[in-house]
Amino acid sequence: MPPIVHKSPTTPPSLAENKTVIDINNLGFSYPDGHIALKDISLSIQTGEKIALVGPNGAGKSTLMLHLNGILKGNGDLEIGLLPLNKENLPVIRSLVGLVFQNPDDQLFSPTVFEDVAFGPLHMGLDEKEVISRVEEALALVDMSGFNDRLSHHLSTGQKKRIAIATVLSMHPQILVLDEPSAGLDPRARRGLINLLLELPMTMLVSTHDLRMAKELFPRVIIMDEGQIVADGETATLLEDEVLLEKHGLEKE
Amino acid sequence: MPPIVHKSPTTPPSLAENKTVIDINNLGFSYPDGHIALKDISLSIQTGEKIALVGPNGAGKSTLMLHLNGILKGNGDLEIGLLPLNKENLPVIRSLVGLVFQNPDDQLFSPTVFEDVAFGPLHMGLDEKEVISRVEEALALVDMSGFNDRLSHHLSTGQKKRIAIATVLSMHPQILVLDEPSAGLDPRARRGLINLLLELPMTMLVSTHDLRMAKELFPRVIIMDEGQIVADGETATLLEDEVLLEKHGLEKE
Amino acid sequence: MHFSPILLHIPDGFLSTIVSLISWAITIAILSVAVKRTEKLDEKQVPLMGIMAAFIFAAQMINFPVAGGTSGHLLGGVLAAILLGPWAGMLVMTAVIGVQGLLLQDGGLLVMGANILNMGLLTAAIGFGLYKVGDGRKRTLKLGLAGLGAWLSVMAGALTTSLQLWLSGTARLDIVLPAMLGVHAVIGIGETLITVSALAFIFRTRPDLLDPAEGPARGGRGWIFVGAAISLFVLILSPLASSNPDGLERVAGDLGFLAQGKDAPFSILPDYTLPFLGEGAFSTIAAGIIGALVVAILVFFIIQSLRTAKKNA
Amino acid sequence: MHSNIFDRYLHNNSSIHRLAPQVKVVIAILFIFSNALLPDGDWLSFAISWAVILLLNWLARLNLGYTLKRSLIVLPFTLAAITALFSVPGKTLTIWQIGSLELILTDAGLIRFLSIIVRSWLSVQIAILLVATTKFPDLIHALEHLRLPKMLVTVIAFLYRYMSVLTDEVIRLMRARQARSAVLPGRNGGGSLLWRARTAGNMVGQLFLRSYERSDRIYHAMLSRGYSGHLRTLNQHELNINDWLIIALAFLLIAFLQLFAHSIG
Ligand SMILES: Nc1ncnc2c1ncn2[C@@H]1O[C@H](COP(=O)(O)OP(=O)(O)OP(=O)(O)O)[C@@H](O)[C@H]1O
Ligand SMILES: Nc1ncnc2c1ncn2[C@@H]1O[C@H](COP(=O)(O)OP(=O)(O)OP(=O)(O)O)[C@@H](O)[C@H]1O
Ligand SMILES: [Mg+2]
Ligand SMILES: [Mg+2]
Repeated sequence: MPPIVHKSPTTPPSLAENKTVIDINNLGFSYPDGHIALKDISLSIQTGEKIALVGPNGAGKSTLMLHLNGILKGNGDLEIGLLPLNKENLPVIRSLVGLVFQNPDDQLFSPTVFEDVAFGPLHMGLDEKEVISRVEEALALVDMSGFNDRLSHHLSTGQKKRIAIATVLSMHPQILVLDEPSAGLDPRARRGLINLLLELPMTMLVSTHDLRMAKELFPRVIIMDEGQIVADGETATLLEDEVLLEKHGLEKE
Repeated sequence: MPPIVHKSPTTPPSLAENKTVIDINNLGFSYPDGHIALKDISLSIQTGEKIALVGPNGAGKSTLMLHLNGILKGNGDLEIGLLPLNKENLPVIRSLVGLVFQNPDDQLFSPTVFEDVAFGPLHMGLDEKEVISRVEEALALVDMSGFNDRLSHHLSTGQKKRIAIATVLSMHPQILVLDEPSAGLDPRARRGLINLLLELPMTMLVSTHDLRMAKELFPRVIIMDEGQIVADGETATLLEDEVLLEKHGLEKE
Repeated sequence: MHFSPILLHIPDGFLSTIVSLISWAITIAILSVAVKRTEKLDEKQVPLMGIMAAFIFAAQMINFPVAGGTSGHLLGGVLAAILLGPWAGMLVMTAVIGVQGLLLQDGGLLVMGANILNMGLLTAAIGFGLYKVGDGRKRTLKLGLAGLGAWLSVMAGALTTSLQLWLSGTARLDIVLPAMLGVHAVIGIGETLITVSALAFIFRTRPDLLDPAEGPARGGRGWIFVGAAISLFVLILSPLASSNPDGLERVAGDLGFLAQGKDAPFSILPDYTLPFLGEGAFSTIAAGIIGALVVAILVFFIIQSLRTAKKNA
Repeated sequence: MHSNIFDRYLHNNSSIHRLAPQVKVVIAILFIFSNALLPDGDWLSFAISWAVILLLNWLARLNLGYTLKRSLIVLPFTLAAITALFSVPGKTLTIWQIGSLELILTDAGLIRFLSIIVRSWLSVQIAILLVATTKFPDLIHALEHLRLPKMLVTVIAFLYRYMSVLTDEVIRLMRARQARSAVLPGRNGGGSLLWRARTAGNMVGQLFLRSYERSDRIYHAMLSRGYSGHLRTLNQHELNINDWLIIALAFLLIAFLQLFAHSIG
């Protein structure tokens, strides 16, 4: 598997120089029906870090992730790549952050797999040849080469999941935010995903219920429960703390 | 957790007497776009068996399961509880087979959790009191009591998954068909699900990528790949066969 | 594959040219106002309208079994107008009907103006107008008004469709009108039930979207008059026309409308010739010239394609 | 399921497929217009029109069986035209008495009825030909070129984008209902009519909510992949001289057919 090469000049120069790539201060969020999903979240992530986000169902993991490229807007400060998250900066921030939703049906909206994976590169203004080569590359990375002409919404769940990941990889983002990427993948694909994530050089925040994967991949882990961050630290320490895990719906592997 | 008691006279008498509860002969199926998803599947399941259905993404597991209560219709013979699967028998067969879809969003269509879990019993023509007690019972089994009035649509993925299972348990089916029930569940909920499945007395066919769960729960395993059954036998034997597993996108745990 | 009440999707061929063109003219006039009005709104409104169009398109597939293999469906004009406002609702319905005609041949192209008018514009106007009466009132009243609007919208569609068929000389008014109104009085009940429960659902889950001040639906109180006028038109004309179609026929005859409509469809071209040509002899000459031109163009293409074939070889 | 039906023949690549979409739209509408103008009972002209349609079908390498089967979609509507049989004065063929209603079947009425059906049937085949040889995104593009208001075009484009997502959603909702629509032997299941209608209404509400909230997410997914208000396609279709000639040719052919029909008429 060839590592992704970032040849495009899309990076705002500031990003490479500075270390803090995501900075969240006192973020709170309630859904329109009044349900409070995030309470006073503060968090800072450095360039190149790989972090697992774990916690029980309903903890607020997906909600938090949806804030990272402005899909949800709570109260509090968010800075991505030194840019405050606001309307003007959104387009740039979105080219920095590649977000893969938990439900692949939310991610895929084009008729064919090719068009879905090509959508990002096309809209970034790349020329046709580059677009095609990026699509091939992304599909190869998720082991779905040859699916170009299949209809995205007529795939099995696991296949959709992989295409969803490819739609983001084809854009060469600086920060990857993946919401439960391994759910629904067969064991070999899960292994492939783990290898892929190990190889990719970018900053990563990945939510998962797969604590074995968390241990294998991510040096840092953040535990959420009931809309709050209840622990944040080294994976090796936190995921051995049975009392802590037990308290938050998790289990030691 | 109290075991489910089958007090209603719902069983067609034949079912209890006979041993073969699902009988599939030479089933084939192609999707309307021409994609062949099942080829010549033959399979027979006895009352009370608990079977895991495993295989790589796109193997045809979900497609097969959708045949078991007549949502998809392929070529070949299917008998459920001695009744041939045809239009007249469908309503009864649906009361025998409880099917939980892979994606919980596919399962839930009512505004509130209560209405969703009550739909099956209501449609079966049970009276109000019985319906209410069944809903309570089913919610308790999946550890979601008290969620009656929440909007199903506004739950986290894992919460939806549990409700999806409850919508079927409330119908007291004889046969449970679950498509990847543990995907997206947090570790504690996954443990709870395993305990629940251990306790329930009915026949079960469960597709999963979680081979550890398969080993723990199911004495028999069926391996599918490319629309065919490639192995069918004792879990203890098959899931130790590294060559076989490796060949079909699986991994020895 | 029928998504909505089939009898309102008129295919090509069933309306005369003149009726088709007049319907198009009315539709275009209304739509151009709708476009102007909605363009002023927030830019995010456009994708929202697109998605709501897809929603209506898909929602028309949802059915419920009634009896004997028949089932109830949604048409959706009223729902769209209540959720998005009358102008946006009209555009949404136009997109839906347009795509159904173009892509699924569910309704013709030349008659599309009539289909949009019957199923999209009238329904949205009635629905929103009646619903607007309930502004600031109790939820149950709003739901009731929406339900009434839903039923009337289907009846309005049936009424105008029958009239157009009759004016085109395709159907006899004394039979088609009572038949259409009768069938749609029942279909309208399905529309009402689905519209009301869908709205009730939205009131329970996202009341903010139905808030007249904050939600996406915008429209002034003037719509109440529009809604009332169309409702009256339906409520008065339907029984009148059903019981005494001859009367209507006479009125139309007096207005000279009927003669036009029922005449051979070629009547927009006077004297059965192309207007810029004179008598029969000219027609023959013209036909000759046209024939020659056709041959010339064909020869051009043949030579062209031979050339490209050679190039590729 | 839809995309299968919509895009059935698009992978063919005939000269008809390659025509600029706006040319095809203009010709299709001209042709349908021409059908509407053909006089009642002019079977010869109808036959010529059909021959042209068959020729185009053949040029486009379409499966005729499919086109014909699909053209039956107009059948149910013939019901609405049946009264034409009794509404045109002419030679009386038979008389039916239904209650107080006296229906006089005339030869002119019969001709009128059949002409309506034939016109409709020909026109729908033209429409089928159009969509079977033109990708829908190209059709949308054509509409834009034909001066349809930009906003309406964008709404249609979004409608098309989300159509399959939401129809699939509906199929899944209906599947979920179906899967639990069980009835116990000997019991009167199914619920009341009102309850069933309410369930359908709830599903519509559910669909609305999902569309609305998902639209937000997908819209953002599009934005985050660079969408800026205009859907891009790889090919633009500027008309060239050939296209104009083809339009002229079609126009002349139709004028010819009309002259022919009306001079013998
Ligand atoms: N659209 C919504 N409207 C209202 N409440 C919501 C909505 N989506 C989620 N919630 C609620 O917000 C809380 C957090 O949900 P979220 O989806 O972020 O959880 P999660 O940590 O991702 O869970 P899971 O592991 O199950 O995916 C939950 O209690 C959920 O019920
Ligand atoms: N609606 C559909 N139309 C066409 N092909 C489909 C459709 N749904 C699934 N398929 C194809 O049928 C095959 C079997 O799909 P199925 O969903 O049964 O796989 P699965 O074993 O459940 O996979 P997974 O583990 O990813 O859920 C796959 O190749 C898939 O692409
Ligand atoms: Mg989540
Ligand atoms: Mg599956």
